[in-house]
Amino acid sequence: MSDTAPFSTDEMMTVAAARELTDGKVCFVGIGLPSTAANLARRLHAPDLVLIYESGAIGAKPRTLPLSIGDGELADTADSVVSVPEIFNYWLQGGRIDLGMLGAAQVDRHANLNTTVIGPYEQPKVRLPGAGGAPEIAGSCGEVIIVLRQSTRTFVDRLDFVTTVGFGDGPGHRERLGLRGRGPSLVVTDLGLLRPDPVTCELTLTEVHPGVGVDEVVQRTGWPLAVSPQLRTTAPPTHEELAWLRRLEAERGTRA
Amino acid sequence: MSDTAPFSTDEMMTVAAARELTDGKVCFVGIGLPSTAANLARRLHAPDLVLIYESGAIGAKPRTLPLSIGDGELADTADSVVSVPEIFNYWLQGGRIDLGMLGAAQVDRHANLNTTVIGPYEQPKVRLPGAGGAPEIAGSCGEVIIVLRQSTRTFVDRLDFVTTVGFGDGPGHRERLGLRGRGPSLVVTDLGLLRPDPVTCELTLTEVHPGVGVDEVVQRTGWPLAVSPQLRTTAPPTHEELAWLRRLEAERGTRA
Amino acid sequence: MAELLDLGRAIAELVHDGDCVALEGFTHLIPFAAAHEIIRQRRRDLTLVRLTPDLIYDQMIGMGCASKLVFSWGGNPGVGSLHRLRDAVEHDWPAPLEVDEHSHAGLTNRYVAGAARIPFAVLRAYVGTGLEEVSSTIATITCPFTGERLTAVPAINPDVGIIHAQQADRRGNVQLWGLIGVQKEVVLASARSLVTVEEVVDELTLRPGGVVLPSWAVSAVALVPGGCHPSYAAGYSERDNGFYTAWEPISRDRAAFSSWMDQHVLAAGR
Amino acid sequence: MAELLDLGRAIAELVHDGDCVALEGFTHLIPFAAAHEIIRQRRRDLTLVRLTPDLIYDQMIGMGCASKLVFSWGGNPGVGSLHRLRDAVEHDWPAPLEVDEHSHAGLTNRYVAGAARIPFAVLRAYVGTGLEEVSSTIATITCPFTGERLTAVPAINPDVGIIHAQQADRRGNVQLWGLIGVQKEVVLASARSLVTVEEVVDELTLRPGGVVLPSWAVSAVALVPGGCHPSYAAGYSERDNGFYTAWEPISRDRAAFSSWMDQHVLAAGR
Repeated sequence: MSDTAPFSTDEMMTVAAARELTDGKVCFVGIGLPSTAANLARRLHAPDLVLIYESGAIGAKPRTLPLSIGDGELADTADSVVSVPEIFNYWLQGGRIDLGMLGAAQVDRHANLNTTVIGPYEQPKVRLPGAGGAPEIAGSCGEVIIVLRQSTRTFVDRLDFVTTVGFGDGPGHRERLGLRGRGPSLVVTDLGLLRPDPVTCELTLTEVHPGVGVDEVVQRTGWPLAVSPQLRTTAPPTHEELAWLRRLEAERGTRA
Repeated sequence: MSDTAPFSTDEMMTVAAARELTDGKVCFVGIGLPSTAANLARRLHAPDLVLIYESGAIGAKPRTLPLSIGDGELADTADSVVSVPEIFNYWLQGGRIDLGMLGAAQVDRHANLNTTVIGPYEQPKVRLPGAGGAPEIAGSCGEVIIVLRQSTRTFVDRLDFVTTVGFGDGPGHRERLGLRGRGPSLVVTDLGLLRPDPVTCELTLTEVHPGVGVDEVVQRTGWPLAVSPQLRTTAPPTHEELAWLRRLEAERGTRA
Repeated sequence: MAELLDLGRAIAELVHDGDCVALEGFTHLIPFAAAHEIIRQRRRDLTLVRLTPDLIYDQMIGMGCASKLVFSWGGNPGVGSLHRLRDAVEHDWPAPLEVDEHSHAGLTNRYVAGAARIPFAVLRAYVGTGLEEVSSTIATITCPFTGERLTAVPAINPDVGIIHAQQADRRGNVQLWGLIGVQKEVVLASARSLVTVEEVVDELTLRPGGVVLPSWAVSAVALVPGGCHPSYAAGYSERDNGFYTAWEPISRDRAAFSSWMDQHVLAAGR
Repeated sequence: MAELLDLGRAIAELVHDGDCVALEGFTHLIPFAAAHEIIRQRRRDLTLVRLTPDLIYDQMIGMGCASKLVFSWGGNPGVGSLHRLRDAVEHDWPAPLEVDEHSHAGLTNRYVAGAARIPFAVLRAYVGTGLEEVSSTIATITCPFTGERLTAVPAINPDVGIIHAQQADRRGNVQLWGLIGVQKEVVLASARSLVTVEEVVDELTLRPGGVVLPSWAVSAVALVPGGCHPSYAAGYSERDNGFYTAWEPISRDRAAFSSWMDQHVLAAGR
């Protein structure tokens, strides 16, 4: 890492997610890290990435990072603004979105997600925000990228609640449920990248971020983590990636 | 009729229909006589009549009579222009229309309508235009006015095809079918006005137009026609009604 | 991304014999030029879908392009019959025409379900009518919450959806305004789509009432000024009402029709 | 025709104890002033419906207006939790809160069915999730044409729908623009409706992206400039992002919350 500047784990996560967003893809973007990653990709290698926000903005090209999913900047710069019913029925359910990005409070080995409750549903220890767009984003987008910090609290053997289906109980389950998208293709964490095994659908560590040991990742996973025999190290953020990311963050919420 | 100008049977029909359109009502308007009657009513006693065209114009205030249901004049003068799905789902099915006007090739004693075929369906003698908006207009509008010329070809004992349900086979049938509007309230013909009997739902002659005999109406009806004991004569078109109607007709299709 | 193609190439690439094709536009923005190109390219055995067949399908049916028609109101608006449509249904000329017949509400919802990629739509329609009896595309469905019985109609997903719009930009984004009909639904319900436009502009400026279709949701755009005549494009042309009246005697007679089509449509391709 | 009323009278006439009330607006145009008036008038036992409860329902729940919440995402966007919502669900403070929980797609379609006055909507949703198991408002439905299994959700028809818009004219016609959310659906799904507006103008001029609700489809209009703060009205105000951040410590503590509401909401009515 001699020729790279110091970077934070959040920066590594954002850059790793952005790299997956190839030019021309149509992305369903939530606020926070997904929106930052998508807009970073637009500045770098994917100028024609199409950003769709569930608030109704299609083809938004925000000049600065929005602070909420409903910022005026998104409507002002969109190719088209439509109603929320239209976004969900014609565009998401219509199968027109290549890629969605989701966060979660918990993920399991088959990339199912919980954003509903910690503890029992009827008497929750923590009431989480709930489903939002996630179940149908995971059902209908061509693929889904999941982003969350890795710990035994978040990478759990058994979800407290299944809000969103990744691969369900494993191979063939999505097909049996009639889910149309291919499901999660990547999980980005502060420690590395995990991808579903093509046969078992189980999340497998394929990359560790620079300076992270495999043992640490295994310890911070609530199930016996599969590790790819071809485990690689994530390329650290380049100077250009970091410069654009920091500029975007610094200008967040300002009007261009 | 000494103080009235001569008038045609079409003029009498249009004026009689217009008189039923009371101010403030929301009307689903088809092209031709219904559109003429609605715009005549707007010029006379109903300046706040709300005109809805199935092409998507809500609150159209055409300055001259449109020639088609999709004239630009309708969009240009509307309070709101919406998609055709929205017109049918949110506005018509949504139960927001007080009154619809329909024509037909055939009507029966229970005010059911045929606009599909003359002769058998699979080998029609005459292929008529079909349903258009009629079945759902008759189902969902608060009430429906039917306008057609009266003869044994049009007032038939048995429809060749039931395109649109008026009162079905009689009392209670609309309710059994789950139709939400009250159904036909008036049939306007070139000979007079017919209204459904409140008990039997059978069309009953309640007014004859000036100069028309009851015998003539009975002869030009394909079933034994019920005649109201309180049969009246339609008031002839007033000078004002005729003047406005003729001005509207003369200016039809011109841009204001 | 939508390709900017000339009309002949767009039809050749997108429309094949046997396809289900919907050319939409409710009085406004009817894509006549695209229909004429389909006629010139002698497409056969098409299933034609359209709320109001209008003169555009009268011409295609009379020229033998169609084996099936899905529709809800088949007349010459304000004038009278569609004689070519009637001749096909009543006398199998020039070929038999199978009919799948709906109301506007029903057919509209079939497009809506198609655009939303669900296999059916639910509405209050058809109950008590003969349409229920003669149609295989009308069914009863029961609400799982209230037990109420409603009507279901199957989604329509045409192979090709064709509309006319006012503008596209050079990247293929499309804008239409005025009466917008079911145009968005048809494009989104179809596997492939073509938009003919009055004008290609450097950049779209959103109009009041404007509907924008992003380039990546459209297969091809073709510049065809006046491509909706005798219909009209708000802001560009007026409806040629005289043509609709003149069509009555032309279409009433098989020979007059064939001669008119030969002279005004087929000759344009020579 | 919509009556032009002052906000206090509009809430008094339209919103009753025990009503099902939806105050909508997706980040943009959230009708905070109407919510505050409901709080001041001490309405109780409301069923509150909203895609994103946001600060507006955090305040109403914390002030004891609600006995039930129908929602799909309950967070402080970009900041964290809705602490009053959590406190009600986790600790029954100030009262127990029944929850009917959906996804955005599902709840949106419940409004769509409500606006279209059919008892349910069909979509691809929820299959395999725990939501199916805990909810009585999610059911399976089979396509009568293909046999495919999909999801049905029941219509929502609130007693009152409340939205904020940019403009009304003196006759009560309403225009909103920018992100339009589910506002039209909520007004049309509801038995009664109230629109608070930034401005009353002599005549509405249709804007690009403008949605118009005719006066006769709305029960009442109230002029409340700034009535969506800390949300925003495109063309009139900017979102007060600082308020959303400041709400976190206020709402985290019961006493701080009560004191803030007393000072900033209840006091405004004295």
